[in-house]
Amino acid sequence: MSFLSVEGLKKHFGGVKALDGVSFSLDKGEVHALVGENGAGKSTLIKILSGVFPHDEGSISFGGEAYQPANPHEAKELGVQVVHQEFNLLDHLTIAENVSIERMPRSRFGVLDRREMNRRARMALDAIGLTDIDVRAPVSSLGIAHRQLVEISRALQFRSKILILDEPTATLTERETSRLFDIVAGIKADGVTVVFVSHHLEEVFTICDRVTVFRNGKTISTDKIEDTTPEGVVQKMVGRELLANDRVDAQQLPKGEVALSVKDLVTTANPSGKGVSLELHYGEIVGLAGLVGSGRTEILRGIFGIDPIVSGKIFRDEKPVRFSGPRDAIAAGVGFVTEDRKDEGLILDMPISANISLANMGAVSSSGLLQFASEQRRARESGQKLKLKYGKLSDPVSSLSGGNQQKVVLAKWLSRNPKVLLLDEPTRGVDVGAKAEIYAILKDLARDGVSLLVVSSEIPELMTLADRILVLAEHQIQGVLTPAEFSEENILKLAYGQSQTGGDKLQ
Amino acid sequence: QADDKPVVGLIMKSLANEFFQNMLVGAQAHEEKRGDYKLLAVGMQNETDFESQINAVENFITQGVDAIVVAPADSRAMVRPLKKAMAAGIVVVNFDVALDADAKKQQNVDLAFVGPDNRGGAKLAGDALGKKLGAGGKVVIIEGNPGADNANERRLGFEDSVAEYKLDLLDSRTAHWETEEANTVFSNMLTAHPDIQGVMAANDSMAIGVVKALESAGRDDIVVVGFDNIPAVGPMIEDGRMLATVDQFGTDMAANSIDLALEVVKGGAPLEGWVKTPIELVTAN
Amino acid sequence: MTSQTMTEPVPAQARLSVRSVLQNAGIGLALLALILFFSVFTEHFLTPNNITNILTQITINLVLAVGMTFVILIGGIDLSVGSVMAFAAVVAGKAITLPGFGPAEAIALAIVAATVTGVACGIFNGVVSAYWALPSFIITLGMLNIARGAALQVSDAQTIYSFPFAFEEFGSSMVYGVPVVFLVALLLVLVAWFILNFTVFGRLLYGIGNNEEAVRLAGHPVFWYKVAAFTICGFTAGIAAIVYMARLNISSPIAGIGFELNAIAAVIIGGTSLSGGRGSVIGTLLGAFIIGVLANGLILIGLSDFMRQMITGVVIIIAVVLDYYRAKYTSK
Amino acid sequence: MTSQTMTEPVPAQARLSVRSVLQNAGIGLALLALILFFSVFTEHFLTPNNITNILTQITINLVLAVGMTFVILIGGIDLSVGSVMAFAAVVAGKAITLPGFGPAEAIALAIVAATVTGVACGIFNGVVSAYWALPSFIITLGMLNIARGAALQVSDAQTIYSFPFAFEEFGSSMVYGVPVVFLVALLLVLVAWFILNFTVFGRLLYGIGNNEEAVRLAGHPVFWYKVAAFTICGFTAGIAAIVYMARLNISSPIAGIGFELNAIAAVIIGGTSLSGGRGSVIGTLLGAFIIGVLANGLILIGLSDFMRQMITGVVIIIAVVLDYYRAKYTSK
Ligand SMILES: Nc1ncnc2c1ncn2[C@@H]1O[C@H](COP(=O)(O)OP(=O)(O)OP(=O)(O)O)[C@@H](O)[C@H]1O
Ligand SMILES: Nc1ncnc2c1ncn2[C@@H]1O[C@H](COP(=O)(O)OP(=O)(O)OP(=O)(O)O)[C@@H](O)[C@H]1O
Ligand SMILES: [Mg+2]
Ligand SMILES: [Mg+2]
Repeated sequence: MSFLSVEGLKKHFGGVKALDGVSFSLDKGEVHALVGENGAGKSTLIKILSGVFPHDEGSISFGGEAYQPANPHEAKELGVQVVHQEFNLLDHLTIAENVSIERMPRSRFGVLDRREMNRRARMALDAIGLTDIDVRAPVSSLGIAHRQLVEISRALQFRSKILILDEPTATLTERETSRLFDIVAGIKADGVTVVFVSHHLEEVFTICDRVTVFRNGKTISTDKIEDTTPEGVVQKMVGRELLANDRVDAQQLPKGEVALSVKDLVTTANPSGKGVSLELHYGEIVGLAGLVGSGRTEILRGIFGIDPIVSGKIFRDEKPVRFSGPRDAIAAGVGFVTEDRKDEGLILDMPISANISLANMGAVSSSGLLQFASEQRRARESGQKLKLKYGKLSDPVSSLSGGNQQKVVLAKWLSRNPKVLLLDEPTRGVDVGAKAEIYAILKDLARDGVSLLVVSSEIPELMTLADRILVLAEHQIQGVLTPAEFSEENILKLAYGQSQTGGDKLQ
Repeated sequence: QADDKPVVGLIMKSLANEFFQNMLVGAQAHEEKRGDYKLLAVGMQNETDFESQINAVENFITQGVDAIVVAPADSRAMVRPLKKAMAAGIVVVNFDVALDADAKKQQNVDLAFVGPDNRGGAKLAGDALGKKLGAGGKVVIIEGNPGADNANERRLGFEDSVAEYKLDLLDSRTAHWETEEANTVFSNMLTAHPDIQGVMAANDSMAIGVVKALESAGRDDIVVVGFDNIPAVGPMIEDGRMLATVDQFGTDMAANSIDLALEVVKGGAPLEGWVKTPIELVTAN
Repeated sequence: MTSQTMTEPVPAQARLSVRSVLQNAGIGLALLALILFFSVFTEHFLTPNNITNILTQITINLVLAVGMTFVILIGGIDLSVGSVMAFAAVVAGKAITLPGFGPAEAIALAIVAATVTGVACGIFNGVVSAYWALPSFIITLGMLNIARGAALQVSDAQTIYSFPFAFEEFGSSMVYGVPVVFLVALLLVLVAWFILNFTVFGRLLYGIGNNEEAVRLAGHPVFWYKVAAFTICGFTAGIAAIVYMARLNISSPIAGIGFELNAIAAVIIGGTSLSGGRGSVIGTLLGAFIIGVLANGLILIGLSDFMRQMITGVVIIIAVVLDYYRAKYTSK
Repeated sequence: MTSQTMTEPVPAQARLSVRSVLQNAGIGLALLALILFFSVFTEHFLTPNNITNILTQITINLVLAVGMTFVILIGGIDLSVGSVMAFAAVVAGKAITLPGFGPAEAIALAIVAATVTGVACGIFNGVVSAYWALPSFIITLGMLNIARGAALQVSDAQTIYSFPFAFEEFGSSMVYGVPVVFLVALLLVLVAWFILNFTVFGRLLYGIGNNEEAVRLAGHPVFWYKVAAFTICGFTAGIAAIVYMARLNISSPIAGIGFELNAIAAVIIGGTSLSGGRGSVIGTLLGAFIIGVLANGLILIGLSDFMRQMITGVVIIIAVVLDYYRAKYTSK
């Protein structure tokens, strides 16, 4: 029955044992979830299965035969398709070219058949609901969620035996996610096996048949979904009872003074020309909700002085300020956890400790000279505080799992003790345990009087964290919700731009 | 040509070489003095940039100059474009380096040469060294750019002296006309052959590098000769750090060639054969 | 998702092309400015003869720059093209002057010899740098030395000459005042343009320069594509050798010194990114024209050599600065 | 993998150095192999005199390569160093031969003139390429032409000579057989090493080469850091000019042609990545030694010029291939 099985698989990178005895099997036509904390080894297993690199020990059999693909091409030939966790798109090429990258259609004489290529891309994108995107535009013109969808559609266009999706939903909002689930259900019905990685257990329990739990490079268990519960899975993942989150602390803290406010802000990235206004108080967490591309990131970038401001004003402690660049914003006590950790947040080749001190070099140096001891100490402390999982502080950040990389970004800004912290998708790709930890940290910050503005595509996240949620659509704030009004329905209604109905208008 | 003065196109090699820079200055002074012609002068980007000389010939044909006076960077490559110029009715004078005889024959070009005897000049310097060292003297040659005609001629001239004075040629290497490279290359040659007694450098820039290498090595028993007589070697010859160099009177060479060209332009008889220009061995006092 | 500026009536591709035309036009404008300037300030610049001269003079650089475009697009660089050209010319020169062949055979032999030599050097560059994932800068710097040494060794540092008359003929023949060798270069540009834009191979080269790992993960043999790019560059160095021989009627072992920088400059001035993945061979064509027009015009204008060299540097810088503002303006 | 291996007794930085020593040892092994080879196969290689020669001969390249390391670390390149060196030497030569100064003043004047010239060119390179985010390859190629033209213009293409005796003295003086000019270069290496490893500035240069945007978003003035890197490179070109003058006792406007490639080669052979962010100046030191030892040894061994050039190319390639295997081996 099981047509792919993995036995005692091991893989190490230098001193890091990424896989330390992994065994599991896939049945034909099932949707099989892999879950585990950040760095548990899920992506590593997937890369071995897809021929990116070989394993050290153990065996894999696929369709009754020994399976050890030498390269991605061979794996694809054998019917294994993957959507990797990291983006693998070619920014400068068109969407159609990206969709067809594995096998571009040729007409006679090996000439590229653009018409056919565009047609296929159109079909592939339509299938996943991206009907309003021009396939001839370069990928660089897409937002992060659209890119993810393009990658998924690329993998979906082939009839594969096994389709592996490594955290496909991390960058998607609910709508795309449910669309994806419909598609997964469809191909499952065709007898394709789907491997699904996610840190969202509710997703796992929605579409998966079985779930395998990873911990520290080992497989702990495989269960039928109906035989287990989310709580049980979490417990296996972390190896302990997860501390109950004290987030039902409904006791509303009194709002502090206004820490930062924005009046009619229009940046160069905002095509609508109508400004955005908002206020952040000390000790408050404000959520910023909206669909992909609704303009959340651009507000944060505008405030932080990255994108030039066309019109509008920013006030810090009620005093007008001009941030001509991140430097000014930081000097005014503002921090910004960016959305794209790879491109904007981290210096991947540099040590963990160096990344943590990047925004606060003053604290780890004196008269321009680095103080390694203090840098190490500070890095170790923030590592402990955020429960960072790493080998050595001198390892490059690139050796960390995605979730742990995200924690490093957070640590970098926390080390500055910002008064105002802007966060763009702060828990993207972070496992449940770590997410809870990050929530606790953010709540603590608010309690200490920091003012936080959180952008997230996960509505539950905003509902847990925020004291207020602003909803954005078409670069405009459509409304503001108080905790009493928090519900997915309310938020989505505003986010779809039906601003006339429901929700109080802002100010 | 507005004022009907004949136009002379002067094509030199790299003006970054002070020999040609001085020549240009000489030619410009000459234009001033004579006042009856217009001078257009071009050099090339670097020694090996033959194409820009050919481009220059083509540009001069385009501009319809009356005469082209050219110091060819390559004795073979220039034959054909110059033939084109002659076919366009332009008076061509070849100076400094003679066009290759075989190549001329093949292209059916008959063109006189105005200039010094590079090989003979090098032999003058080589002979001075030979006389000083006597038979069996151990010498090395520092060559110019391999593949460059004047480098070739000068090497041949040195080799003539080696044969005539029965010198012992230990090594022969290029330093691409350049002081720093000559310094390095010669230092290493000296390590390999500590018994060197004499050095023939194909130009003075390299001779300077050799002299400095000798100073660093603390050797004052090795005799150096150069070529070109640039001002910087004056003091070295004066105080005996160099034995001799060779002066080709480059400053006048272009000017003299221009005179000859204008002669022909005005209806004089075409030049023939080799119009030799003076060379002189320069030694102390 | 709903949002998005869905009000776009023009298909993106159309706008893309317009933009990419403007992209090239940017550097084209700098070229136009140069041409205008020299037309006004010199007497002979726009004469048919001078235009012929310019076309002849940019040919070799253009040929080399076409191959260089492939290598730079995949994020590599080839410093060896000048030396490889000289080596190929010397080998071809030896071949063409072999006794006992008729002119046609001798010429054919030379063409084969030059391209085979160029291709062999290109394959070496590609295989060594791609197989071990080594910086092509240093590998081709090694090849620069190897090929130059080989050229000098094979020719014994002598200029090789006396080629068949038909060869010369070809080197200096014109079609309506356009040098045939320039037409050869133009043909190469067109073929390269076609390959880069209309074949799977070409698109994957862009892809490799953009994100090599992604192309590898998509199952393509990236190694061979990279080797192919370097091979093409070696091939064009071989073609350049033939053009050189036909034009100068000699083979010199010291030809082509510094040509690599000129070729790279043409590619980069033409808007191709040194980090790979972006650019076009049409840009390269314009870049080669800028360099050629500048060299020609500054001589016509009668500047001293040293001033000319300085101005060349200044204009190169101004061209890319202008291009920056053009890009900024058109992206608005 | 097991979480929080907090049991690390050695501070990360120290271990980093061990690894970086191994990193460099890789290319160091290639160097050792070369030295061994030449010691066995030539008579004079390991003599004190020859060692002195080698040290003298690598000095200029080493000085240039130190500055080049800064520029390459931020992901740039500087093709102008050879020309800028010549320009600085010519300006300093003019200064030092000004009438009416005593030797000490003249020398001081020359040193100031050379470094100021170098620094000015570096600032230009840095400001233009960083302000408009233009490829430094093309900007410094422009500067290559500008500085060379300026050097020729200022000197009127004449070699400048007759410097004060004390200057020569300095150029040829030794400390226990080690040339003082080499000690100057070594001092530069040490200072650079210190800056790159122990200062915030150095750390951020690595960061910029790695991910410029991340450094910018962390609030650092990336523009000024980039300008600083190019300025340092210009500064070392000025120092190289002084070394050149002291060693040869002349200033030549055609000095330093092609030096940029040698300096870049030293940096890359030394393991610094051309795309920036990774490498070390100690590697550069070893890279410069490899190039210098090779040039010296191949002459001692009596190879002909052409063979020597070919072998140089081959050895450069072999060195980086060896380094590949070393890196592979040590990372296991
Ligand atoms: N190329 C690599 N070099 C060194 N270490 C690596 C490399 N790739 C992965 N690792 C390490 O292997 C371990 C497993 O990583 P992996 O990416 O498989 O985790 P994951 O379960 O996918 O985590 P996440 O949920 O955060 O994506 C981690 O400790 C990671 O740091
Ligand atoms: N580099 C870019 N080029 C072109 N359009 C862009 C670019 N970046 C963003 N946009 C567009 O600007 C709009 C706002 O983008 P923004 O990133 O602020 O949205 P967001 O709500 O943060 O969504 P996301 O989830 O994608 O981050 C979107 O229409 C997006 O497609
Ligand atoms: Mg993963
Ligand atoms: Mg966003």
